[in-house]
Amino acid sequence: MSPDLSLELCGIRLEHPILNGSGTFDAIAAHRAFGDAVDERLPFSAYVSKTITPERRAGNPPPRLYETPAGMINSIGLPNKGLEGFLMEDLPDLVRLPVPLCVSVMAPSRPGFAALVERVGQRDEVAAIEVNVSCPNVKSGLIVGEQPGETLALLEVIRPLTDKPLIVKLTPNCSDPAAVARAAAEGGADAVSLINTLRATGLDPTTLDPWLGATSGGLSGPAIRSIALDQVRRVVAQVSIPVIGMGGIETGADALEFLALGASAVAVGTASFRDPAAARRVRSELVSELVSRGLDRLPSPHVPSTST
Amino acid sequence: MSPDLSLELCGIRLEHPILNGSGTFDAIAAHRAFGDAVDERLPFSAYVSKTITPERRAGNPPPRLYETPAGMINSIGLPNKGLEGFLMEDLPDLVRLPVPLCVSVMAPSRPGFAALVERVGQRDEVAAIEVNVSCPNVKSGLIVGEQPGETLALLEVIRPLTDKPLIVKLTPNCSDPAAVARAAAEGGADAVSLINTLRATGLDPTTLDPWLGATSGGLSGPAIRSIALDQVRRVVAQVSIPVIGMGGIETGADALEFLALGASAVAVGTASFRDPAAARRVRSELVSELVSRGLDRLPSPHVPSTST
Amino acid sequence: MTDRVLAPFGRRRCAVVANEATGGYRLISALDEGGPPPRAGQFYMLAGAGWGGTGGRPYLPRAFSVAEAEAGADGVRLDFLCEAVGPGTGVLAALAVGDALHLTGPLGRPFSTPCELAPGAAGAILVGGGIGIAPLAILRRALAERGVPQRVLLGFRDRAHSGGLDLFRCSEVRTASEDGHTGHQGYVTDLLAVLLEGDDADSAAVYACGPAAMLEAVRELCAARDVPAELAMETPMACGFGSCFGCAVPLAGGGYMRLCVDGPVVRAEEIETAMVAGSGH
Amino acid sequence: MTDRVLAPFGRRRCAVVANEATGGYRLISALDEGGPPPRAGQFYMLAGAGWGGTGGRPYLPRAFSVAEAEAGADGVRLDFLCEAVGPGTGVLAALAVGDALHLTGPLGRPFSTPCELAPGAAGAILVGGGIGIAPLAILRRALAERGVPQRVLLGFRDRAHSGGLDLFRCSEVRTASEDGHTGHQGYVTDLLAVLLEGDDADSAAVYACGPAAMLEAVRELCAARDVPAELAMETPMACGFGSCFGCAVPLAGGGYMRLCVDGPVVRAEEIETAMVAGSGH
Ligand SMILES: Cc1cc2nc3c(=O)[nH]c(=O)nc-3n(C[C@H](O)[C@H](O)[C@H](O)COP(=O)(O)OP(=O)(O)OC[C@H]3O[C@@H](n4cnc5c(N)ncnc54)[C@H](O)[C@@H]3O)c2cc1C
Ligand SMILES: Cc1cc2nc3c(=O)[nH]c(=O)nc-3n(C[C@H](O)[C@H](O)[C@H](O)COP(=O)(O)OP(=O)(O)OC[C@H]3O[C@@H](n4cnc5c(N)ncnc54)[C@H](O)[C@@H]3O)c2cc1C
Ligand SMILES: Cc1cc2nc3c(=O)[nH]c(=O)nc-3n(C[C@H](O)[C@H](O)[C@H](O)COP(=O)(O)O)c2cc1C
Ligand SMILES: Cc1cc2nc3c(=O)[nH]c(=O)nc-3n(C[C@H](O)[C@H](O)[C@H](O)COP(=O)(O)O)c2cc1C
Ligand code: FES
Ligand code: FES
Repeated sequence: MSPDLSLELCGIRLEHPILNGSGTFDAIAAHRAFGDAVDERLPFSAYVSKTITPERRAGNPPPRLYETPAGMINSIGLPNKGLEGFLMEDLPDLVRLPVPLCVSVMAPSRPGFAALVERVGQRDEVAAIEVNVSCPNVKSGLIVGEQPGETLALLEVIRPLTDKPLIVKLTPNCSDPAAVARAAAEGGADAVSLINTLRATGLDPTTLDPWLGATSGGLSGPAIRSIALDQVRRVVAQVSIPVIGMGGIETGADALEFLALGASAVAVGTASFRDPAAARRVRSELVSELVSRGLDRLPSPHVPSTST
Repeated sequence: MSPDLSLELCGIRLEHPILNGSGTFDAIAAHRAFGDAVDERLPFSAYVSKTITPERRAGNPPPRLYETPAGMINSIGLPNKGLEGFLMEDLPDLVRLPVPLCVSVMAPSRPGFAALVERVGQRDEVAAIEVNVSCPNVKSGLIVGEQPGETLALLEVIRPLTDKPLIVKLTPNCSDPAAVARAAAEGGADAVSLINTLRATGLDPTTLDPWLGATSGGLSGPAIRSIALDQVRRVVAQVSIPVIGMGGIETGADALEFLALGASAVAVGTASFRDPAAARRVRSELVSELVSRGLDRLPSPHVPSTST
Repeated sequence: MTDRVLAPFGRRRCAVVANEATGGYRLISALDEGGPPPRAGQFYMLAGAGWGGTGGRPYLPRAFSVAEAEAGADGVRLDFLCEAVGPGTGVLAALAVGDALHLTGPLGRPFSTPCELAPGAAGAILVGGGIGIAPLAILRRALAERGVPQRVLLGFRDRAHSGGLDLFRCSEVRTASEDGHTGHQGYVTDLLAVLLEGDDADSAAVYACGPAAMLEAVRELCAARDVPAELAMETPMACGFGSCFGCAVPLAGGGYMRLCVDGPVVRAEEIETAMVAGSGH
Repeated sequence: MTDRVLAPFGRRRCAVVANEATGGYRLISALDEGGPPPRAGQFYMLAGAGWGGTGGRPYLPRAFSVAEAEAGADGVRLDFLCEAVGPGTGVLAALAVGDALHLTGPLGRPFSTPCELAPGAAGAILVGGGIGIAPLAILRRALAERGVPQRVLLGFRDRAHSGGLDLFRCSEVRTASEDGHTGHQGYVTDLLAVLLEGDDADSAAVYACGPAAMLEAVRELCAARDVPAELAMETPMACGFGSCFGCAVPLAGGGYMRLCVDGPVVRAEEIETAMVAGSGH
């Protein structure tokens, strides 16, 4: 008998624990390349949109990609149609996906975040909102997700604006992600997700100038998996809300490692670039891993005794 | 004609810019394995000792190593003979090395650091002291190197205790290494070195428990090189003292990338495990890189206009 | 506009059926049992088995224009022309017959027909440079099958950077080379300039693929003479299906297109420049 | 104590001259043109060309006991017995004749002679388990050349986890196997226990290499009967030359030794336990 992969995450029923990492699978563009098969066989149990911002953004100048040992750096720069463009053009298109929809949002100010959360939260098509806090607060200059205080202050503004689950996407570029996770939980976040990419740069091998148009970017892929595992481990130990783990997941065994450390769900990011259907393979490998261990369901997510 | 690789670092004349990363080459043990060839053909222009602490330490329980994609995690735990043991047993042995000696020190308190710096600084055999600030301050609980304030306070205590160059070894596990570097420079450090390892963990593939005896450890090797390059870039832009860059250097081209970003010197760490003489190869590849670019000397280290 | 052929969702494993040197390049053929025949101008994301190698790269797959495709009983034989310039192309160039080739595709927007480009365009001028001749081979055949008259102009830097001419065997090809080892000594765009000064300018559409500087020269020549042109461009790609936003090419009107889904074949007037940072060798 | 042979400083490139299946293992031979003949019990750090592979591993070299060594005119032929259990051993097991094998060594502390271990010890009992029989092959020959009388006891889990017996061809070998496919059905330590109950206990030294649990059983048997014993141990190693401090083995008196420079051959009484975390398969 096949193990039961289903779970409930922030009140949302999911068929299995594998999501996509925000910004690593564009279901609309993928539909142009692969047609209806993308929707029919979407390998994710929930679909997380690329991060949207209040205003339309073109993104960073090219080049935007740099391959590294066992990973890649991206400096994409959040190109998106802006809140209105997303609601009018993309959201209606995403509704055809057979899974719950989570919209990722980011703004350079608290009022900007507030507008995003409020407007997105009003839409019935949206099951959850992921709050990407890797952006500097234009007023304080501080990067929200690097500071527990900034994160809590942001949550205090946006939490009252919606009943939808709020998932805070943590940044790994700080000394204590667990402290930020605690602040998020204290501020009423329903879950945290981690890790986002690590700040990195690469040089043009010929000129020795920084290769990326934006000078530096974020590292993802297997190179960062062991860092992600450690941050997930630390965060799980300190919050009682669910944790969505990601960073370099390539195989079912990798996914199981995050789940075994207490993550409730996982996300496949960069691996989808190597194979658009990678998450489907990850899922079937996860099933095999469970079967070979004689398990008929997922490890139960760790709930620490010292919850906030 | 062969390019001139020599440089002056904190007043110390070095034949070339390639040092060893602290804790990655034990000249005494290597002598047991390779005999006098180690001293005669030491591939480093200065020798950095493994970090010593005030008291003798046995180190962490095994296992202490975990291999990752393009890198490894170590949880060695600073085994060392303690200050007295080092001065009496190891230092006399290290004097036979044909290069300047830099002693790496770490303590869990400012008085502990003070004792190390003062005692080590009194020894003529010692050319410089590397101050490893990745340790928590037992009083404040804060990790010194993660906090500019802690770093400055430490420098204020130890700077007056020696005339020897003080090199502060930064930790990458914080949101703003450049701020810590600025604090070090402000406190009178003569140079900074970076990056140390990134917090990471790995699981036993069979039991899914953390593999390392100490649960987590530090990631090194090519996987972290792009992170190291970015931190070096940011630090170089903000301090006018020399920067020693390291993290995943495997080839002469890698070394040149750090130098091109403004590092004054580089260190080879984990690569020495793959080949004890790796740094020699790095050096000759660096020469070839310079020759093929028509350069007769190293790129001049970047000195930012906005110096502290 | 000629419709793109959709790719099956997910990458698939094919077997390498041939890998031969042609000049300085390799002609790698794989038997694709799971995908449809591609259109000229489309590409595939290719990878060997697994990933990693000396230096930990390649990690990502690499984009390759399909150079020729032939549907048979067992599947579609796909030909790729490969210039080994780094770890990714190096792994592919070293594949042996029987080895696994993992591919996703066909991807991207194909070439249009001349009359799709301009009502008056009856003939085609194909301009290829270096490894960029690959997609022109399948385009030439596709156009020939439709009876479109065409001229093929191919340029190479030197002998080491040339090859694949056999793919064009049944057509008249004019060549140029910077070192003069074949044809006109100079740039392939010199040949194009001459052609466009003749009658062809009024009735032809230009199709070009090659180094960024060549494409930019083609774009300027065609713009100056109002000749419709399509360029098959290159830029580093991580995914090939519109998901990473890494393949940005500046649009004439501002902003960027994603070359993998909005290209790789673009109308010359769509883009701001063909000199996209990061796309050179 | 028998002195270690020093290694040349730096790793060197050798050519694989043979790679043959032997039972469930591979016997890999390389011609070392740059190093001295090793002593029994010493090991080498081995790696294929470059690093990385599917999954980005192996990155580090892997430790291998030398199973046999023969100095010839062209260099020293080194034999390694390899059990492919993961990415590192997998790469090595797949090497073809002519491929590069990068090695550093000989490293570590070799076996002592029986009389170095105890003045009264005149004979040797060699106890090997699984892939751990490797260093006993070269030890057997070295002892035989000195005329030391010896008994060889080798144990295997099952047919898939056995091989390399040919390395012992000119000596009397008693075997045990857990599945009974060869010799005594049970543990090799059963054979040792019987021997130690006889006369041998007074005049023999025991040399053992194998899984941690087997070594621990040997240690206890020998301790109970006051038989001097040397164990060739294993633990994950990054460097092999004392620089990473990764190969910690708990000492009887507290603290740790570095197995790569203080071992891999240790006196049974030196260590706290042979059951070192991380050293199992
Ligand atoms: C749509 C498309 C079709 C292509 N068709 C072919 C083809 O038919 N045959 C062929 O040999 N190559 C083709 N390429 C180029 C090929 O993908 C690159 O040469 C390859 O990605 C380089 O990878 P590498 O690891 O070998 O070298 P790298 O070390 O990754 O790159 C070497 C240099 O090439 C440049 N570069 C890197 N990636 C790309 C890229 N994707 N496109 C262009 N330049 C790049 C950079 O300047 C880099 O410094 C195509 C690229 C695209 C986008
Ligand atoms: C001194 C010494 C001599 C050795 N001699 C031989 C030999 O002659 N033939 C042979 O086949 N193997 C030998 N080994 C073991 C060999 O080094 C390991 O099997 C190898 O490192 C495993 O690497 P891998 O990538 O194949 O598997 P991995 O995936 O790295 O490891 C598989 C499992 O093996 C264990 N392991 C990992 N590294 C080691 C290690 N260094 N030693 C022991 N267990 C480990 C762990 O439990 C791990 O989970 C020796 C080890 C040492 C220290
Ligand atoms: C090209 C690219 C674009 C990304 N865009 C976003 C984004 O828009 N919002 C976000 O929260 N994370 C973004 N991420 C981060 C991923 O969602 C994920 O956190 C990270 O890549 C680590 O997972 P991975 O190693 O599996 O890719 C992006 C990552 C990549 C590689
Ligand atoms: C096994 C090991 C032990 C280390 N010990 C120390 C140490 O004692 N003190 C220190 O400052 N850094 C120590 N480091 C960090 C290295 O000096 C270096 O900063 C880091 O490994 C990054 O460089 P690399 O990727 O080239 O190894 C150690 C690293 C490793 C891998
Ligand atoms: S290559 Fe990923 S969006 Fe185009
Ligand atoms: S393996 Fe590195 S110290 Fe022993």
